[in-house]
Amino acid sequence: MTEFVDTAAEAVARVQDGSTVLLGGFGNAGQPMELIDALLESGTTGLTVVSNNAGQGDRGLALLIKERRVRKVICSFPRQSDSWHFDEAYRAGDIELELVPQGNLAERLRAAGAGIGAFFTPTGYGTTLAEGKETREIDGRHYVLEHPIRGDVALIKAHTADDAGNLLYRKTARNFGPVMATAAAHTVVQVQQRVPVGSIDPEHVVTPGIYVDTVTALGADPARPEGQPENHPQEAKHA
Amino acid sequence: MTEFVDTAAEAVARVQDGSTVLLGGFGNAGQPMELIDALLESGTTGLTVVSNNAGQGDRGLALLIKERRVRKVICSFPRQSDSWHFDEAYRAGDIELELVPQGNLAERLRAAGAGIGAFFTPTGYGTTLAEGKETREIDGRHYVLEHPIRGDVALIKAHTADDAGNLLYRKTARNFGPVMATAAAHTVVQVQQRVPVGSIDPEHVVTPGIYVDTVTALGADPARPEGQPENHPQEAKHA
Amino acid sequence: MSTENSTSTLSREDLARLVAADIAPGSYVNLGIGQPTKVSDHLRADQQVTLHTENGMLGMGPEAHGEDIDEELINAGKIPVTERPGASYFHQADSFAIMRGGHLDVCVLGAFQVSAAGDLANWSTGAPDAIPAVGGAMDLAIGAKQVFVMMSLFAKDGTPKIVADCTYPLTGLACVSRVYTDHGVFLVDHGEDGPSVTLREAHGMSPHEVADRLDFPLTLPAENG
Amino acid sequence: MSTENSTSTLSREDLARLVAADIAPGSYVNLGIGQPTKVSDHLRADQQVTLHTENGMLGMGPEAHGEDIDEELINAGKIPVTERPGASYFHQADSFAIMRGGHLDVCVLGAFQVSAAGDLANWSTGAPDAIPAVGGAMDLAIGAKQVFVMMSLFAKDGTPKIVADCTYPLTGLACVSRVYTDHGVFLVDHGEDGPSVTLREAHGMSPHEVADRLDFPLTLPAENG
Repeated sequence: MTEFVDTAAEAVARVQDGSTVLLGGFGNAGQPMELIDALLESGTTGLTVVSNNAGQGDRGLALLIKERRVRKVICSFPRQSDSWHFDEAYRAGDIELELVPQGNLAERLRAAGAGIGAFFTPTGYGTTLAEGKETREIDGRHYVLEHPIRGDVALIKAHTADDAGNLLYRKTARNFGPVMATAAAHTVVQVQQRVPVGSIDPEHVVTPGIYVDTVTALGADPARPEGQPENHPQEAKHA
Repeated sequence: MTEFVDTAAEAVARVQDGSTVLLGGFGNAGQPMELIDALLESGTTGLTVVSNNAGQGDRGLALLIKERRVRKVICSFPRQSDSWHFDEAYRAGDIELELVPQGNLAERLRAAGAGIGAFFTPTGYGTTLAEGKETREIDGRHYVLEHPIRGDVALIKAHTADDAGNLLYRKTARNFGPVMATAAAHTVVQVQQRVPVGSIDPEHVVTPGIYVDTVTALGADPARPEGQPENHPQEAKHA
Repeated sequence: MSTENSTSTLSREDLARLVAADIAPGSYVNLGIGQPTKVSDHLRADQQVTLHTENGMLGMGPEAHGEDIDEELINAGKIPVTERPGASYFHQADSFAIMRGGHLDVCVLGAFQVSAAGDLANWSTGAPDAIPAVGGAMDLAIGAKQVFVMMSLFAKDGTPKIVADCTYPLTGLACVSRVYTDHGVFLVDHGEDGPSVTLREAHGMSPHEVADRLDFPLTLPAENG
Repeated sequence: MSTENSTSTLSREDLARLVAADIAPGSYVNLGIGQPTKVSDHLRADQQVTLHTENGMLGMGPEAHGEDIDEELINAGKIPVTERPGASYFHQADSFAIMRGGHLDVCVLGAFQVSAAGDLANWSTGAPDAIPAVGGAMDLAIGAKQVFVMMSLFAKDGTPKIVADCTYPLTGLACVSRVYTDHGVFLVDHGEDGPSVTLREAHGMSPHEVADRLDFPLTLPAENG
């Protein structure tokens, strides 16, 4: 059952020193900035973070890395033009990196959520990223065996949650959210708005409430003033 | 790119003698009755049919089996109170049966669509349905290795298609449609209505047009008179 | 009806009521076809239980009647049902990911046999002339956090259906958590020292009488042990 | 610009135009970060090409400017983009299923090197002090029905970038279908008798001059063969 809490600080209380945290977002889109800020405040450290990137600029995950709260990153694309905090931590030997092709990252998270023990993927076969991994030829194609990635806690961002915890996302900010929600023992979501049960058409639910443990509604996002309603999901307009 | 054809007969023209056909539906819900009727008319035979059930009563797949067009059924639940045509064909030795647990059936279809070579599933481990299959213990749990099921053609039912082939389904008639659409070389869909591009909110698309090759719009379904608009997807009402 | 030992056996209705009362508030639950379906009649609104049906829905409501019948809104038994506020629809692979991934709190199933190790046999009698059909049984057996079985303790010929080893074809290994029967409720503990079965309460016979009829070591309730 | 042999090399704009013209009408296409992005400028509306971006969208439109910029609508290069009518959004696992499952018709990528067997090296220079980053490169390489590479034929030091064997770390094996370069277009045939590379057209040098600069057997265009 989904619990609703008033503050991001309460929402991230489940994260402990040494936790594996699945962190939504592709770049800044879909990254749960307010939950990460609360995590910074909380002082939690020694984290393993699973995320597509390793932080951009001076926001979100980049700050967690700057503050040396992250022991290890499992991601596909750490190095970017503005990933200076990761770059510095990595060159200083302060952070461990497991590099995973993006599709394998997504599929390994899905496998964790779907109870799949391991799967054969063609991605990465014959490359250094598959070194040491089991391979197999199936019907003339070569595959690498990959295993699930499970999280203790997932921190993700969605747009709307109803009282049953059903989630709607917004545009390409959806990215890893729905998959990570299934892959963690406890899923925490920051949303812009909470709506009553019945406000979301059951045909449109992207993440069913069964995957959602804790929600905090932040209200209006300063980056998305109310003057842009046409960019919001349909249900949001009706609510 | 999605092509639209006027009749169910044209829509099933891709199915050839000996084809493997993925047939949507859980019971009669989501079963593409009009496409199956056209397949009956076409005389195509020697089919391998992948479907959850093996036909109910005297409609759809049950009639294909009655007419001995189906050489083999891959399904999870053939025997039902009204599966008399399958029962008769099976007892007469006229049809081969591969029994697959329902979740493995769905996941094997998904694997075919997602380019996964094989996967370890806990379902069926230690049972007669896993006899002869490779097994493995991973993190203390036992799994069976299962392989993809691909179709030459998928025949499915959806509610609405836009001109780009994007699909909306209706309630539990969604079932196998979205998965089968990804798993066949050619996907054929019968829908109740076709709407212009732009009529479906991109957040609500269930099956993107990339998976949809041929669509035929049947118009009103006699089983769902227009007097019940509240049961239709939201976009259908707006179109 | 009490949950203590009683001198009369439990009816099917009693069993359904007992199972419903044992489901924790806020649980996500899948009720198997047949006897388990009756459990929904005894779930209280304040339990806020969400029902899953494996053909692609969370938030399933009661059976539909009359004008509410919609052949595109059915349960796993292909019975027309209704939709609760807060429901959601999803495709078959996503629906079974919910089960296989261990996201359901409780699954309630019928059975032919359960073993003392919690093995379940509920999909096939193994009769040589039978046409086999498995559906979602094997996924349900291994998927939920807790699997409750509802059945009679004895077959028509008087032999027990909780056994040392199943003789019917298996549905899943070491997957059953509890067995609700007319003669009592059995808890299966999957501990590190191996599985054990405890009788929580007996009905229609004494705990010792129950133990005498079974061919494996049964742990009796503390007050009788 | 013609698709026949010419005496001047192709500019990056020429290459983008050439690739765009070679994409079949109605195709689903993923354009990699960097040079391949330019291809979209040359796709005609009547080609009805649908663009995929691996961060979760089909039906991506051109780059967004001014008031249209929305930080939740970006492409794989994290550039704000727009939405075309008929677009759809999906999550990351579904997005990569589209690629891995072979549903895209064409993927256009940049490269450091391509081998005569169609091996692709485009994600890492292998420099010992570099911080590695792969993103979706390996998925894109093996996923699409056809993989087109856009790059210069020669490195700054004059060595060819189509080689017998890649010396840079590989992205994928035997995955490239065509290589579009300033000096010509190369078709990689993955036939049953092993791979072979054919020069479709040469620019800025003769077909024989191109062949002389490469360290593997190149099949020349029919009219020069």
